[in-house]
Amino acid sequence: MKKHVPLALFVVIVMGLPVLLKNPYYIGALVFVGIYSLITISLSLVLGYAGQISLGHAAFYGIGAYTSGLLTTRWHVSPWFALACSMVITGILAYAIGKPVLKLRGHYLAMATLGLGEIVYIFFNSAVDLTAGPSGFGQIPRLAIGGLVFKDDIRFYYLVWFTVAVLLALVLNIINSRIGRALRSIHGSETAANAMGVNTASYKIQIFVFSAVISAVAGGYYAHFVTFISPTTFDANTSILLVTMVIVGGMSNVWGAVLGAALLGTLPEYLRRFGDYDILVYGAIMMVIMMFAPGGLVSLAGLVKQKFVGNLSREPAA
Amino acid sequence: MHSFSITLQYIFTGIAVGSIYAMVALGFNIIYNCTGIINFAQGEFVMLGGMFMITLTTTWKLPSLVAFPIAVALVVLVGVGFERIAIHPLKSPSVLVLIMITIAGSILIKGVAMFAWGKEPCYLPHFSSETPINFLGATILPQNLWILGCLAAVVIVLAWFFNRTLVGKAMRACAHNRDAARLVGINVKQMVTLSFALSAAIGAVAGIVITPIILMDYQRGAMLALKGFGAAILGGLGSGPGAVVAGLLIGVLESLGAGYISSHYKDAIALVVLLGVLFIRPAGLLGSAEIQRLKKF
Amino acid sequence: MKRILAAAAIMCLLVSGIAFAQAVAPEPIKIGAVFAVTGPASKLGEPERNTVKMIEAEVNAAGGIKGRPIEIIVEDDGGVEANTVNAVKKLITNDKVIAIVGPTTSGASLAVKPIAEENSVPLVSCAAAEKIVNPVAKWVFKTPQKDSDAAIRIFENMKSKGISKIAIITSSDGFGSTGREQLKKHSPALGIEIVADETYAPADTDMTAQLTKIKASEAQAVINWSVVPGQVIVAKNMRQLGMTIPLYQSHGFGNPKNIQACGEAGEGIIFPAGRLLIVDELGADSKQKAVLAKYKADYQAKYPNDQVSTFGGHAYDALWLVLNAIKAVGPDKAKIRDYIENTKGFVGTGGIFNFSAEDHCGLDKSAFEMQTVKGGKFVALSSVKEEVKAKK
Amino acid sequence: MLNVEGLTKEFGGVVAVNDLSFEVREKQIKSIIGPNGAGKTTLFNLLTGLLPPSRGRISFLDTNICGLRPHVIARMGVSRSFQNVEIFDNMSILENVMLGRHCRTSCGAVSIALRRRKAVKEEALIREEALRQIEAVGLDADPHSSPAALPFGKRRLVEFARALATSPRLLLLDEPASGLNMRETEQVAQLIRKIRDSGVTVMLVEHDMSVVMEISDDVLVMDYGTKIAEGKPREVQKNREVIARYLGRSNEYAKNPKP
Repeated sequence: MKKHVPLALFVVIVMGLPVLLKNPYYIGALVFVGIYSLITISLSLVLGYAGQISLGHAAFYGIGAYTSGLLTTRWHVSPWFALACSMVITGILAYAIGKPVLKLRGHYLAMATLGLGEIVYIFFNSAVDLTAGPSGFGQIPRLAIGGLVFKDDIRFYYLVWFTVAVLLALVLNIINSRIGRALRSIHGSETAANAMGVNTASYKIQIFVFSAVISAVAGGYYAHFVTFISPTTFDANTSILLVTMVIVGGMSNVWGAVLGAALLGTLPEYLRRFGDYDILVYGAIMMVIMMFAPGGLVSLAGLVKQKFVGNLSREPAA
Repeated sequence: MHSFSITLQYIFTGIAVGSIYAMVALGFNIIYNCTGIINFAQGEFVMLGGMFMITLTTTWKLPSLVAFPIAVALVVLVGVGFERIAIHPLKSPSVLVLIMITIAGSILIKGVAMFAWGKEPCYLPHFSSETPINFLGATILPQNLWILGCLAAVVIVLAWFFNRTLVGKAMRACAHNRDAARLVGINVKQMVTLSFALSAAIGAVAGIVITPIILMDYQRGAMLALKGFGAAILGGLGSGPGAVVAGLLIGVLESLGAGYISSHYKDAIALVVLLGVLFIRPAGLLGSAEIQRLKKF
Repeated sequence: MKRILAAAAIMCLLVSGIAFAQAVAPEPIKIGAVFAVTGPASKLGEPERNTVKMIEAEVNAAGGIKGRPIEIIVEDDGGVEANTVNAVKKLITNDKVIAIVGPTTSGASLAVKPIAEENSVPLVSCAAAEKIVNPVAKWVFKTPQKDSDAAIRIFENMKSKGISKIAIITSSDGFGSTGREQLKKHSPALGIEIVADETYAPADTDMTAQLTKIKASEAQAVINWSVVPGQVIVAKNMRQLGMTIPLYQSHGFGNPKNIQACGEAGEGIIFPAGRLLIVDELGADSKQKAVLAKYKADYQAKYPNDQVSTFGGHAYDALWLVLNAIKAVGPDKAKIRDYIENTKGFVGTGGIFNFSAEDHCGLDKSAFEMQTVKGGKFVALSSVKEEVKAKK
Repeated sequence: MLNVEGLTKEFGGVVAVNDLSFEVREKQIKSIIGPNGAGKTTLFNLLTGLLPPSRGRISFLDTNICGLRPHVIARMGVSRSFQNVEIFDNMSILENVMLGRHCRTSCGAVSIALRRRKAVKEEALIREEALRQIEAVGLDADPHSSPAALPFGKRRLVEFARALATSPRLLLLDEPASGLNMRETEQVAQLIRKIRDSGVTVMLVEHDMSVVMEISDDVLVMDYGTKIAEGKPREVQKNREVIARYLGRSNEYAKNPKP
């Protein structure tokens, strides 16, 4: 039962935050954190667990957003059905892309995924007749369940964070299972994992497709929340930002992914008061975290826990 | 215009652009060989080279010949300082953490440059005349020849350094096997610092020669780094000749793609070729799978 | 325990002191501004931010509006649309601003259009895309001239020279692509045929490949549409290729630094722009002369290291539209909106604005003056023609 | 149970394993010996499917396993240890061993994610079996700690436990005694016997002749990828060619036992 404590605590915090922060602006900012969290949680499985770097996840985020946005605005498909379509389409594309690309390793994999992300970005920009090009398109309808339209920030907040909580529950179950161990074994040593009977190629592609599909959900949420999308939201900078969130949070732990998304997702808000200097403060914060907590923010949390609670925890070291 | 001259013009353009990518890729390779990381601040070194040169020649009114080495030295200082402050003190960092630190470093350098030189693109006069040189109906600027010349000079100096000097050989030893290098008495950490100095210098040279053509602003580095990274990967990480060949190849592909297929998709065309090559040769054109160290993240 | 009590007492005093101090001073009128002060569009966002800060100081030095000072809260969105959305929400719900100036870029403006609508806050964008005000949204206005008018002015000038076949080359970002759209949309009506349609990425360093293609086509002129360094590189590359056909640029070319960067290659470039750049040439009969001269002089005095540009001018117009409304009807969102919508004959840096329920841009093609580069300076094209005539 | 016929592996022009044929019978300990570069580790990589053979046939339990992918071969009951000990430092000791059960368990992502009873039960069984194997190899370390800090000998035991957790029919051990001190070597030798006695067939590559001679039922001597001799330890020891080619240089090996 002890396993469920962090998740329960998380749900309580998520439920309670809007009560504490009555201001819709904070809620709105937290919606974006939730959207990022969806991607970073699934990306941490690819990056932190299976050890496969992807610098192209903004592409899946974008494909999700564009599919959902285009289906609803152009062909007037219902938003939920459009969201489902975007998951299927992204999944198929991710499979087609992942099959050859995941044979590459290390920096080569990084470049290949970065390149694929760029190709998708160029497509968003250049296929003007379909995507409306660089200037983007708006008037994307909002999500609704029956009469409940997710039009204000608070409703969307609960929708997004409910999804995050469900994803977390599923992912936490998976990482402490034979599949979670199989993923980590790929990171540890692909050869040994293979020899121990883990079908590494298959797991790599499965987890890649899974995280792409979740990114598509995040993209769909973004499209239906902001109601306007343009290619710049899904460029290489976003891909790098997502990976940075995972690593700054702590890539060997899904909670780190949420922490990283929360920190880097809200940092621009705190840094506004610095005016132009925000870029310097942002860089400095990132550098200091990576220099002094190479394991990410969760490793700091771990240190604090050790100091105050002692080493009681029997949670497996991830 | 004759169709032959048109093709020739595309190739000239491709070589002119590609030689820039090649120089950035060379900078990537030197640090990669020594540390196994991709230094994402490499593009910022290029940007700084151009920016320092602009300040030295336009504000301080120094003659180009004097300003050139000073600008390079200043960038080397930045490179070494960055390594000493952010990378040297770390005990046994993972590759991914180091990459993140270089990304943070690039953001910081970009920010400082924004304050130092403002947000508008800055301009540097061409080294020699701006009159284009005509060759069989295609034209090329004298500055493009300067770039090619600098690329050749950098390649020759690097070849000499790594094959003929003791320090160069020590750096190659680090690239091959760090532990063994340490055992024979090579100060590996010093070599890492040196690799940052060297690639900062190459970046600076690249930045100085290309600024007259491309203009320089504080955000220029990112795109150059991206293309250079592509070239380094296509050539095979760590391979000097690979970087040069791949840089030129990407440049020519972009140019031919823009000319004969579609300028909207020219970058995509080059990337598709890059991916195609990687699917057939997972370690790049001139990289060998056996030598490629499978760095873990 | 005593210490804690003492500390608490001091805190209470301090807080009440601050509260008291605030109660005494008249509460400022809060206006929000969202600009891309960092990021890819920062060279646009910078003069915009500088301009609104300058006006804030000026208005407050003159005693504010009806005794109340104004406070302009500038937010930087870094050109990231999610940040713009957050920033606008912050301004509306946290700072409770009564109007918003900006954002800088078209994408960001379109992203926050629904937010201004839902929260009923007047928003005056400084971005170019026509989609911002077409379809008309009740609460959203914009100050830069219309892309379509720029395209039409260019085409009219071409027609007068007997040019009918042209090539266009645009950057693949928001500014370039909306321009490309308008050029393609309006060319048939004016009898102009686009024989080559090329693009380049905003960070590209060389466009000779695209221009070689154009050179081989039948184009009699080239139009480049971008705000990135590409607009300089295109001019230089054309010179390198020995292309002698005229080069037209968009209104994004209106920055004196471009002339310096282009060098000789810049001579003879023709482009439509507001009259800010040629203010010294304007005759006394020009209604805009006073406004433009004052803005230019003030800006140059306050920011000696920066050169005045049309982008800052857009923010100048946007903010003054709002301030004039507040002066007339007081700090009430709905009344400000109505006032702006009914503004007629407002003389701004971009032109003379006449808003209506159907037109939330307020400028027509007369806001543009065709200009050219001559002797390293921007000059009105009409004056060049007159000179030529005089010589004859 | 294992039948190798005409097995050949070429790297470019270099022949690492050359037309090798041999047989391993059920429940025996078969040692492969030979100088460095004789192709022993390559042979193991071929047998476990990590490398595809150039020519030849490997049949395991009367099934041709040539060209099968390593995880399939593992599932058929071939497990191994590595010369340099490849355990996963990003997992605890227990998880390392639990991973060994991977190929013997089957719950899919859906039932695991939803914590179906089947999955929870299976996970408990995995844990039980893993703990049993840790005890069986005699590893006295906190199973929840990271293996990264363990001394080399214990790391090897973790690897043994992980290999055993796959319930192998055939276990390939690549230099199980290298890098161990005398006491540890003795322990390992005993462990290998115990494994054999529990019904697992063992193949090992080893340089330590005392271990080989002590525990092997059968010895195969390789050099330059070819078989030189095969037979009982005593027979092989007497084989003239072996003495000339291999044991004659044993002094050299004594000085420099590690590759």
